[in-house]
Amino acid sequence: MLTILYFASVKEKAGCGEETVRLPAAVTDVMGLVAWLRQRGGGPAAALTDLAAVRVAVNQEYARLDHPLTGDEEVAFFPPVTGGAP
Amino acid sequence: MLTILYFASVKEKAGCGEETVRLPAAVTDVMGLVAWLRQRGGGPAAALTDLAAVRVAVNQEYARLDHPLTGDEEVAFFPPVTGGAP
Amino acid sequence: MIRVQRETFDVGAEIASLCAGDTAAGGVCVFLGRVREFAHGAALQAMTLEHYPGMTERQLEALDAEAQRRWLLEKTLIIHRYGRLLPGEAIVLVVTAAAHREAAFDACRFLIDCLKTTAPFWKAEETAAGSRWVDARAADDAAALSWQDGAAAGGS
Amino acid sequence: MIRVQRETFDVGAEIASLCAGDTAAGGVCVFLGRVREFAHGAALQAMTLEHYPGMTERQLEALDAEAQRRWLLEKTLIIHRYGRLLPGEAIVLVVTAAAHREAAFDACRFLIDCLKTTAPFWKAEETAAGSRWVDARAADDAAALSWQDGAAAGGS
Repeated sequence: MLTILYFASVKEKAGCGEETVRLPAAVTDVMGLVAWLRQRGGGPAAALTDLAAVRVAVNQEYARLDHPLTGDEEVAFFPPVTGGAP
Repeated sequence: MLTILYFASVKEKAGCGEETVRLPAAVTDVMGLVAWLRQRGGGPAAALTDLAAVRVAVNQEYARLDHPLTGDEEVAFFPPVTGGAP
Repeated sequence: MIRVQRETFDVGAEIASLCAGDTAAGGVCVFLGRVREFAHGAALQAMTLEHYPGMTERQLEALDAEAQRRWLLEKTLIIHRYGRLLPGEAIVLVVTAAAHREAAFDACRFLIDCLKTTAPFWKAEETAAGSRWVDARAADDAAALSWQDGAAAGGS
Repeated sequence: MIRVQRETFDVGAEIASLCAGDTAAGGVCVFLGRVREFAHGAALQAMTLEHYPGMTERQLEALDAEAQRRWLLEKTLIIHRYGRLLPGEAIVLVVTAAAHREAAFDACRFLIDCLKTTAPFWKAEETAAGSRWVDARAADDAAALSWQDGAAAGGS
């Protein structure tokens, strides 16, 4: 099973912070997952409309859209980070 | 009266930390004072042999050798400073 | 050493404990980030920091390791808070201790610059107008980028 | 604010007191200089700092004013000790607080770099071989020079 996490403004748009899905066999990378979530509709589809404002991590490491997925990863979508101090 | 201060290694060579002198009329700047102290001999003369390793302050501000003196200043001679931290 | 925590920290105690018994670190550089009251024009009532538990620790550990690889450091410490914070409260602490001050300064600035663009924290600011997520600063990206080629000093 | 004193200082208390009630300073940069045990090969037993009372305060005040002129700073603090210090003891503390971290870092580094080449302090190191005056470091002159043309960042 694949765990999907959403954080901050992406979480607000997605309407949930975490979901677990069985990855369709046709989905083999992050871009495929995004396409599938967009097609599925709802909050997550809206949250992933503008990918320019979304960062991706796979298993808690930053990842690109062509990062391969086997179906048992932890994938996180979130906006550019704003921690630290002024 | 002119107050002359010596610090750190310059003080050790001079053999004293402070002296008060009446400036000869012919002495009109720091270089003249140095020349007069060298001619006078003793510890201060030895301390001022190598001016490359000596810094000068007049009335507690860094000064050059051509800084004018009227005879009632505080003149300090000391090595390059080494405060602060590593 | 890194820590991610909700509670505040005692800056003096952290520095003292890091340096206790150390006689090799001649230079200690500290950066303390605090919540400002007037962040973007409006008076801030509070700030809430959300983070990604697990990934945050990994990213901070990786930055810490990278700093130790780049500079000869005696000690390092990164503490980052999350949760709801009030104006004047501490957000983040970075301490680097090295034989000489140059390494301490460079490593401290590297850590805070890169932390800001890689550690998964997000700020929401509460003002009279409500709560809104803070956008990432382009200047922060530039500061972090300036370290990419092994640059010795951070962005201007 | 500047202080020249024989007694030690409490780093945490100084930072806390400087920042107390301040909600404008988002970034606080601190540099703490300490006595190292192995300074030039031999084990150091103690270090004695001589200074030029009066001129020291003037030089530190001038540096402080110059930093305030160059950067928008909320608070500044320079404390420098003199007298006999043991390995691990604090020598100097520089604290700069600004709205953003860039100004805090730059001003802090400017102050310690320039302090090292202009404030009239001289170190004598005591080892088993006796006491000797420390020579000025060429690297310190270079670091201070790097600030002369209004450069934004210190030497490497």
